[in-house]
This record gives sequence, C-alpha cells and structure tokens, in this order.
Amino acid sequence: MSSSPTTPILAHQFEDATQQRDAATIGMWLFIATEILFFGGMFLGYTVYRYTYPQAFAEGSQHTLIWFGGTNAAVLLISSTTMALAVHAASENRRALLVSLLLGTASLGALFLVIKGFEYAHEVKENLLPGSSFHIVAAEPLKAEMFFYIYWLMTGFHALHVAIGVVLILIFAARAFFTNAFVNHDTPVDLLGLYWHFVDIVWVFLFPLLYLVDRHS
Amino acid sequence: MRQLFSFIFPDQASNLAPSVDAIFFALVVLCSVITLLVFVVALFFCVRFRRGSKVDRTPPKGGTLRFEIAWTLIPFFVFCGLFFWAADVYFAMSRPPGGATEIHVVGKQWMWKIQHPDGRREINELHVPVGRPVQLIMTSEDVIHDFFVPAFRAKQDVVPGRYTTEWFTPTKPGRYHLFCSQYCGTNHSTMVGWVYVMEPAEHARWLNQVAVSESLVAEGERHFHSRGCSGCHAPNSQIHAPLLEGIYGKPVPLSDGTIVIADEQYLRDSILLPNKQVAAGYEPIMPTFQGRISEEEVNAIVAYLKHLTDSERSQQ
Amino acid sequence: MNANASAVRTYILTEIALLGLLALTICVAYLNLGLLNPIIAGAISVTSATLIILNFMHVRHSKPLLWIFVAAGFFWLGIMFALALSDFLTRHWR
Amino acid sequence: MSAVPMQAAPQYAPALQPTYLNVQRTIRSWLLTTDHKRIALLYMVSITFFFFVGGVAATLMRLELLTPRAELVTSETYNKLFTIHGVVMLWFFLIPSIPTVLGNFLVPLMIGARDVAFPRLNLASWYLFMVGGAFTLFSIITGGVDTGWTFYTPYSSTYSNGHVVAMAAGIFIAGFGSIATGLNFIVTVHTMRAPGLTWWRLPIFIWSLYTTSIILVLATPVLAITLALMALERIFGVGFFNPAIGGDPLLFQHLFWFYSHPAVYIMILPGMGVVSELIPCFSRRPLFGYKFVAVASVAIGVLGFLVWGHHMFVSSQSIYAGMIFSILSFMVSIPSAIKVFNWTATLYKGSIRFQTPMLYALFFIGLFTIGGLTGLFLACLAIDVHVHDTYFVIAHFHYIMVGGMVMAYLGGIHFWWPKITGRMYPELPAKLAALTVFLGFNLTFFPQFILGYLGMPRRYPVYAPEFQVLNVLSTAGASILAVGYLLPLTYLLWSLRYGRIATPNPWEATGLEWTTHSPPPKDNFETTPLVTAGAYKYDSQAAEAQREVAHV
Ligand code: HEA
Ligand code: HEA
Ligand code: HEC
Ligand code: CUA
Ligand SMILES: [Cu+2]
Repeated sequence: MSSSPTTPILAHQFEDATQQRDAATIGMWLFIATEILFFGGMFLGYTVYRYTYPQAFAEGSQHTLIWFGGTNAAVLLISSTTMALAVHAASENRRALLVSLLLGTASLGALFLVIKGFEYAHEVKENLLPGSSFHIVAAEPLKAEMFFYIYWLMTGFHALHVAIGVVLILIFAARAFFTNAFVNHDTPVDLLGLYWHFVDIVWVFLFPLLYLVDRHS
Repeated sequence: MRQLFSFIFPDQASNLAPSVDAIFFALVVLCSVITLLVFVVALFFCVRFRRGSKVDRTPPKGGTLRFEIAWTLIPFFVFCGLFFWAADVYFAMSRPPGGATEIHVVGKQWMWKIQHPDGRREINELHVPVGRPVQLIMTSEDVIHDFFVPAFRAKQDVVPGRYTTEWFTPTKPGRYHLFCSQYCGTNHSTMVGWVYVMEPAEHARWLNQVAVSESLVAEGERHFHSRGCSGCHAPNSQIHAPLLEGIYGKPVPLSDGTIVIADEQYLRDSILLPNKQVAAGYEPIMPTFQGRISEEEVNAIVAYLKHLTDSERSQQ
Repeated sequence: MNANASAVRTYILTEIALLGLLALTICVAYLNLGLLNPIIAGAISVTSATLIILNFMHVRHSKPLLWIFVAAGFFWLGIMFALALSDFLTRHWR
Repeated sequence: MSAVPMQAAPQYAPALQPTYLNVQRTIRSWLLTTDHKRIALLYMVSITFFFFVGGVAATLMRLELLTPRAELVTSETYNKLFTIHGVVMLWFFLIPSIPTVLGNFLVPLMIGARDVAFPRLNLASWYLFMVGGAFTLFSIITGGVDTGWTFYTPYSSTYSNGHVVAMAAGIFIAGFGSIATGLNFIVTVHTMRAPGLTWWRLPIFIWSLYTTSIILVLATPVLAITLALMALERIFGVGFFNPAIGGDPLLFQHLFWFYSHPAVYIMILPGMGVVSELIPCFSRRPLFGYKFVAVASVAIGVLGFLVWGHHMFVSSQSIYAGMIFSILSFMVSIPSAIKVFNWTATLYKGSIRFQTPMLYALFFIGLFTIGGLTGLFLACLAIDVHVHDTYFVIAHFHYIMVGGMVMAYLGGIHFWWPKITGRMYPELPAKLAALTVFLGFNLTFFPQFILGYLGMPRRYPVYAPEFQVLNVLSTAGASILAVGYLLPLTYLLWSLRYGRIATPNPWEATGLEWTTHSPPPKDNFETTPLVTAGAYKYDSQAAEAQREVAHV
C-alpha cells in the first residue's frame, strides 16, 4: 500500500476520484437493474405458466438433473466468495493475491459451464430439447415442452452471462498480472465483482424454480 | 342537418350504443369546456400581457399552493366519477344476460365463419333478429382477430386457443358494417362483412329460406360418435371416463384438488388439451384432439355437451 | 489488519450460510408441504440473494442513495409482476 | 436582469477561442468524438434522416388512403408502410429526438459539467443506434415487415412473412443505445452537478430528462427480452407465446406494453421539459409552481409504469385487471393536468414575446391538451371498447406525439439553435413554417377523430366508401404538413452560413448553458460555475423597464 506507482487516472470530465468512483458504482447498479428487468420478463412468463400448468411443471422438473444443478449452485456460490475476496485483495493492492483469486473465480465459472454442458448434452440425448424432436413421457407432453422451453431459455441466457463473466474475469486477471492498471484503482474490479455476484443471484432463483418443483412427488 | 350528423356520427343500433354514447357526449362536453378554458385563458394572457402592453405586472402575492391543490383535486374527483361510470357500462358489456342466442364465430385469415344454433352457417354475414340478445362465442384458427360492429359499439378480440365472448341486443333493423379490427395480416382490411338486423318475422322467413339438414347440437352429436368420444364417455364403456351428461355449468373437482366450473372454455380445453385439467378420480388417458379436429367441430361438440345439460335440466 | 480480517471473516461466514441455505432448500423440496413448498423455496432464495447483496456486494456499507438504486430494479420488477398477475389470476372470475 | 451571478459570463470572443465545432475538423474527429455536443449533432443528423424515412412512408400511406380501394399500393405494401412508419418514427425518431439531441447537448451544459459521466459510452450508444438503424433499414430494403410496430404474436412469430427478425434485432440493438443514454444521464445528474446546484435549483428540462432516463433504463430491457423471445419463437418454432404448446398470446402483449406505455412518456416528458424552459423565458416570468411541475414529471414517470393494460381492454384480459388499469390511467393524467395549468398560469403578468420557439410552445400546450384529453376517452373502458384500434386512437397519439412532442422538438431546436451553431435562424420564415405546421397538422388529424368514432379501423388500406371525404381532408392536411416540415430544413441549413452571428445569450435566458459562449468551447465552461440561485429568475417588470429604455 505504501508504494503507489500510479495515481488513479481521473477522466477529464470528473472533478475528483470520489466523484468518479460514485459515478461508476451507480452506473453499474443501474446496469444491474436493467438486467433484473431483462430476466424479469422471463421470470414473469415462468410464473404465469407455472400457475397455469402446475402439473406439467412438476413433471418437467422431475426430468432435470438435480445433482448437476445443485453442484452448480454450490460452484457459483463459492466463486462468489472468491470474487469477493478478489475485490478485497484489489482494494489492498495485493496484486498476486488478486490474480490468483480472479483465476480461481474464472475456473469455477468455467467449471459451471462444463457441468452445464454435460447436463445439456444429457438432455439433448433424452430428447428434452424443445422442437420437432422433443419427446417426453408425461401426462401433458405439450405443457412439459413449455417447461423445457423455459428451462433452456433461462439457463441459456444465464449461461451466456456466465460465459461473458468468465471472459471478463480472465481479461482482468491478465491486466492485473501484466500491468499495474488496478493498483490504487480498484473500481473496475469492484464493478466486475458486482456483475459476477448478480449472475450468481440469478442462479440462486433459477435453481429452485427449475429443479425443485414438487420434487417430493 | 340530420344528414350531416350521420356523416360524423355512427348509427346506434344496439342496446349498448346509447350508454356508450352517453359517456362519450358527456366527455365531449367536459373536454370542450376544459379545452376552451385553457385556450381562452392562455389567449387572454397572451394578448393582455404581450410585451409592451401597458398593464400592471407586479408579481402576484401569495403562494401557489392553493392553485396546485385545486387543480390536483378537481381532476381527481372528475376522473373518479368518469371511471365509475365507464366501468359500470363496461361491466355490463362484458357479462352476457342469460338466455341469449348463442352463435359461434370462428375467425381465420381472412374471413369470419359463423355457426348458428340451428346449424346454419354463414361466412362474413350475420343475420340476427331485432330485440333479442345475442351472445357470440368466438375463437380463432390462426392469429388474433377482432369482431367489431361499430353500430353496436361492440368489439372483442378473437384469440387462438380460447373462447372469448361478446354480446349485444340489436335494436334497429338495418345493415351494419362488421370489421376485423385487430391487425391480422395482408388482407386484414378485407376481413369485413355485414350484420343484418331483421324484424323477427323477416328473420323467421330468412331462417326458412334454406333448409338446414341438422342443428348444431345434432352435428355435435354426430361428431361425438364419429370422433370416438362415445367410446369412452358412454355409460356402458369399458374405459373409466366421466359421464358427460349434465356436466356443463357444474363444478368439477380436479385431480390437483381445485374445483372449476365447467364452462365453454373448460369443455373446449378438455377436448383440445385434455391434460390441462384432469378430473379427479380419473387417469389422464384421454388423447388430445388438438390438430385433429377443426374449430367448427369443437364448437359443435361443445354445443352438444351443453345441450345434454339443458335437456337434463328440462327433464327434471 | 483488523478490518481486513473481519472483512474476510464476513465473506467466509456468508459463504457458509449460503451453502447451508442451498442444502436446506434441496432438503425441503423433498418434503411434501403442499403450498408451503414454493413459499419456503422462495423465502430461501430471497434470503440468499439478500446475503449476497448486503455482504458480497457491499451494499450494507454503502450510501443510502445506492440503496435506492439497488431497490429500484426489484421494485419495478414487483410492479410488473403485480399488475400482470392481476390479469392472469382474475381472468376466470365472473 | 442580471442579478444572478451565473449571468456574469465571460465576454464573447469568437476569434480567440476554438469552439467545440472547430477544435478539430477531420471527419475522424467527428466519428470518434466523445464530446457530448458533437454526439448530439451526430444524433441530430441521424434522426432527421429517419424522420424523413418515416415521413415518406406516411406520405405514401396518406396518398393511398385518398381512395377507398387499394389503388396506389397493394395491401401488402401498405401494411409494410405503416410498420416502417411506426417503427422508424418511434424508435428511430421520436424516442431519441429530444433526449439524444437536446439532452446530450444540454444536460452537461445545464448542470455546469464538462461532459456526461461516461463519454465513451455516450459515443457507443450512438453507434448502437446506427447499427440498429442499419438492421432496420436492411429489413425494409430487402422486403419489409408487415406486423405493425406492435409485433403482436402469434402473427409476428408464426404467420408473417417479412424480415421480422432483422427488424426486431434492429430495435433490440438500438434499445441498448437507449439504455446507455439513460444510464449516462442518470449518473450525470446525480454526480456531476456544479457546486451549489441542488435538486430544487435544477431546470425542469433536467428533471424531465432524469425521469425519462429512469424509464429508458427500466423499461427498455423488457422490450429487449420481449422482442428476443418473439424472434426466438420465430426461428425455432417453439416458444412462450405459442398457443400450440399452451402459450398465451396475451403474455406478449403484457410484456410489450410494459415497455411501450412507459415509452410514450419517454416521448412526451422531454417535450414537457423543453416547454417548461420556453414559456418562462418568453414570458419573462418564473415558472409557476416550479416544485409541483418537477414532482409531476417524476410522478408521470413512475405512474406511467402502472397503466400499460389500457391497451388491452378488448384483448380478453380479465375485466378486473381492465378496471385497475383504467383507474390508474386516469391517475396518471393528473400530473399532466398540473403541468398544463402551471404553464398557463406562468403567462399571467408576464411580458410575452412571440418568437418562433414561443409559438411552438403555445401550440404544444394546445395540441397536447387535446391529445391528452382524448386519452381520457380511451381510458374510459366503455368508450375504448368502441374506439380501440380505430382512427380515434391514431388521432389521439398523433396529437400528442406530432402535435406535442414534434412541436416541442422544433421549438427546442429553434431556441437552442444559436447555442448549438452560433447562428440565429431567420425569424420570419420560421414563424411562417410554424403556422403551416400547425394548420396542416390540425387538418390532417382532426378528421381522424371523427373517422374513429364512426368506426373506421386502423391499418386499413381498403375502407368503406362513406369514409372517403374525411380521408381526403386528412390527406390534404398531410401535404400542407409536409411543406411545413420541409421549410425548417431549408432555412436552418441556410442559417448555418448566412444566419446572424449569435451572442452568448440572445434570449436573455437564465440557465447555465447561456453563460458560456455560443457555440461553447470544447470543455463547456472556462471555470466551473458556482450556482447560488434556482432556475427561472425572470422578472417581467424589469424586462418591460428595459424595453422602455431602449425605446426612448
Ligand atoms: C407521447 C405519447 C403519448 C402520451 C403522452 C399518451 C398519453 C395518454 N394516453 Fe395514449 N397512446 C399513445 C401515445 C401517447 N399517449 C399511443 C402511441 C397509443 C397507441 C398505441 C398503438 O396501439 O399503436 C396510445 C393509446 C392509448 C390508449 C389505448 C387505446 C386503444 O388502443 O384502445 C389509451 C387508453 O387508455 C391511452 C390513454 C392515454 C392517457 C390517459 C394519457 C394521459 O397521459 C394523457 C394526460 C393528459 C391530459 C389528460 C391533458 C391535460 C389535462 C388537463 C388539461 C386537465 C383535464 C382536467 C379535467 C378533465 C378535469 N392511450
Ligand atoms: C413519432 C411518431 C410519428 C410521427 C411524427 C408521425 C407522423 C405522421 N403520421 Fe403516423 N403513426 C405513428 C407515429 C407517428 N406518425 C405510429 C406509431 C403509427 C402506428 C403504426 C402502426 O399501426 O403500427 C402511425 C400511424 C399512422 C397512420 C395510420 C395508418 C393505419 O393505421 O392505417 C397514419 C394515417 O394517416 C399516419 C399519418 C401520419 C402523418 C400524415 C404524419 C406526418 O406528421 C408526417 C409528416 C412528415 C412528412 C410528410 C415528411 C416530410 C416531407 C417529405 C419527406 C416530403 C417529400 C415526400 C415525398 C416526395 C414522398 N400515421
Ligand atoms: C381414450 C378414452 C377417451 C376418449 C376417446 C375421449 N375421452 Fe374424454 N375423457 C376421458 C377420461 C379418462 C377423462 C377424465 C380425465 C380427464 O379429465 O382428462 C375425460 C374427460 C373428458 C371431459 C372432462 C369431463 C370432466 O368431468 O371433467 C370432457 C368434456 C371430455 N372428456 C370430452 C370428450 C370428447 C368431446 C371426446 C371426443 C372428441 C372425448 N372426450 C374422447 C377419456 C376419453
Ligand atoms: Cu382479422 Cu384483422
Ligand atoms: Cu398507453
């Protein structure tokens, strides 16, 4: 902390560093608000159809691989912690720690995608991908198809966000390793963290909604 | 004068028209008054306080609060009044009276197919007698359409996958436009037709003009047998399926514990999406008929199932 | 150093709580509680999300202004749900 | 007059200091600029282009409607025309109009900042807008789309044959441009205000744009996901809204209008903001009920999210939901009423001048009032059953959008033209143009109210012969209107070269933007201004006194 090779870069439109930091944080939270509403549209659809077709949703949900989904939930939650620690490391200018924690987070994100990939592959094999080849033994195959449509849609959009996150984290890790871009300037890492935690929150909701409908029956 | 009026104002040919028009005229008066008020006041200020005119410009004393309160509260109360009036009429417009003649309407790109209870069919034309309430039970084979008769002030979207209803009592004989007013593709603007409102006698004559072989109920009964419904739903069937006599309008317990009233929508869904709501105590083995049977056949079967109830009631 | 350790401790404790909640939600799903099932699952998700927002995303120590921005997204989502469901839930009333 | 310190502007010295226009002169310096003022000009040029694209479509539609049969163009073409017209006019002209042109130019100037908070994001949003526009133009040129701007499913997702996906992609991309702009403004207003510029000292224009931005940020993502879902359904054949697998077409409508109703307030709030600047300035009076007008803006923005279902009164949504949406629609009208009355009251005891911007402002009040009041007809459940999807609706929204917002946009452009370009526009042609637009506009759209109540449905290239007379009137009006819109284009371009050189504050207006040079230097202000008083410190008595002195 004592050594400060670079002072934070202040863009010309700002008066001081606090102003710049506040602006960035508010901006990021606004972006997260847009993301909430973006996913919100799909959550609304989910709610409406689950209310209308409770049976089909229960049946569809039985066909999802709960241990894959559950493991993934744990993976993302842990990666959130490593991300929080990484942000903390950045705020203390501990570069080596920051780099390794970012890499750890990225690996966990990648692990999530790998597990999700196996899950998808399994589902494609089982003909659970909506479309002409969709087939399910259920009382209401058409409504179950709706369930799986929603499943693919929401997990797909979520996986896209995870993938973007992993790429961003890797870029940040590289910058932290090769340059001192984040020394005394941890706002970007902070924002990256916010994004990653948001992605985690989405899964916190998706997991019970998609995997745990009427598991007991 | 009259002619000018009819040039700018549509016919009033149903029971709904006067009540809708009453609100309309009230609003026209109210809004004209407000518009005039705003315009006159603004113009007056513009002229009087134009630059260079010799008037007193000392800033007015006192706060603005009382004005603000006035022009918040006055609109508020006016709006509440308007809302209740219009909502009351709307409520009546959405709830058909008992005993209305039920006519089935199927919209498809780009025509209206109409089935009368006596089995008579029409395309893009609807003949109804004056003075009797008519209820349209409508659905669509493809996209959303909308059954709009300006002279009746009646309009309702026709949505695929479900029944919507619209009702009116024609009050004036004549020929009135029927428009599709929900955009539905290339020939949306030619998905139009005529509604003929006839004196009862004339209507009876029209009914007798062409003999129809079978009523809608009879047609439905025929489909009920030919489509194999009776194979399961007959009293002597080997398969455990509910008897459908008297089901219409009754509460049906479902397997998920809820209870629904068996209305048209329920009957329709039971045929097309049988597993949407499974009757309690039965296996969900009924096959879906979606895609295998046309909307008109469904309508006929629904009419038949409803008739089963009516005849049962009349026997009691 | 002290502040540092306490921050790290918060993260670890939060993490343990989150994993516990995850286990809990899975277990509860296998019990048949009727209507309570979705309600409990929802409550657990909301709790987890709140933990993440407050501790991982540092909202707990942020200015009140930021709380407004955090709440805004959820508030508007609530509007969307409330009014859209006012249609879907009352459609069959007569 | 100049009791306010912010008026003590540095003397105008055109030759000494480069303005934002001539610091750099290469094309590259324009295309890669992060200066909010230059981005505003990029937007101005782009949306003017799109306005004429939409205008040509409108012209062709009105010509077609001269006769009751589809003679000029086929039904298919007509359907594509109104889709182009609606999509281009809304998403590529009206929604960006005041926010991205005047907003980008003025927000930093009005709050005494050097730029917006995220200048590069600002430029990115223009590129998103242009890429979105390119997609849309592509879909138009390669055959068009015939869904209407509302894209109702299942028609758009299953039955329509056009390039729906390309057009949806265009709107989707431009939507992210909107979000970026809105986000930028919110952050800018929160963090970059000059010292002393408290919330209650902000001009109403800033309040309006702030509220607009909230809507942009919170509503646009819902449009994005809705269009994405529609497009996915079209591509893969399965989806949310498909009745074949139990999907509900009404869900699409809910999601669509959740965005699109608030969007209509995106289209009017900035106009209200402009008018709230113009009226006080030209009547030399402080804005009547400043705080109420400010709060009313925010109230419109928030309540505007609660009423979307009024577009679905006959869609077979629950009648109880219909009632909720109806009463809420009335409630959202109250803040608009507050504004109209406050503007009118501002005129009282003023010293009113009638330069072109003021004419536009007065027209705005009148036409917005008519448009808004007819909105009340539509919010009345029973009446909407009759007039839904008829020309009554068309007239309603053109009164607000063309009679209101376009007037406000033109008024604002004239008002700030000296600041933007450093030149005055010529007064006489401008007044003539304003009158032409006003007359043409009313002749075009007033007959449509009557047509609507008579029952002429919208989106009808073929219509019943008894509607012809009124349609001919409307088309006649539209041609006057077209002339009215071509006039400003010509004399404003003319003024770039031959207009009188503008002083820093030709209207003797208050507001920080008038304290700097015309056109402003690259960093807006020589020193960060210090604000010690609220907006609109006008004094009609002083203005009169000054006039007398000048005349003696
Ligand atoms: C800028 C755009 C804009 C604005 C600001 C508005 C403002 C309003 N709109 Fe409009 N509207 C549209 C654009 C807009 N609208 C569009 C584009 C459509 C059609 C979309 C499509 O289908 O393609 C539409 C459609 C539309 C409908 C659906 C019609 C239908 O399809 O069936 C309804 C129904 O309620 C409605 C209502 C209102 C109301 C109540 C307001 C209110 O906000 C108006 C408030 C203003 C006032 C009321 C005037 C000022 C008040 C006074 C002077 C005081 C009055 C005092 C008393 C009465 C006591 N609008
Ligand atoms: C910002 C929004 C905006 C604006 C500015 C306008 C401007 C105009 N609109 Fe538009 N309109 C909409 C938004 C807008 N409209 C929307 C959203 C719809 C619904 C679409 C749908 O149903 O999906 C609609 C629908 C609509 C219809 C109904 C179509 C139908 O339902 O069948 C009509 C019909 O008259 C119409 C007319 C006009 C006219 C005459 C103008 C005029 O003000 C335009 C004047 C401008 C010009 C005329 C351009 C300048 C002059 C020239 C370019 C001259 C040179 C031209 C040639 C040589 C050809 N509009
Ligand atoms: C293979 C046997 C079978 C055939 C064929 C069949 N059904 Fe059914 N139907 C059932 C069973 C079993 C049920 C009860 C379970 C359920 O609700 O799905 C049922 C339920 C119904 C119900 C709901 C009754 C209630 O009490 O809720 C209706 C209405 C109905 N069928 C109509 C029809 C019609 C009309 C046809 C022909 C077009 C038809 N069925 C063909 C077996 C059949
Ligand atoms: Cu059918 Cu329009
Ligand atoms: Cu609306």
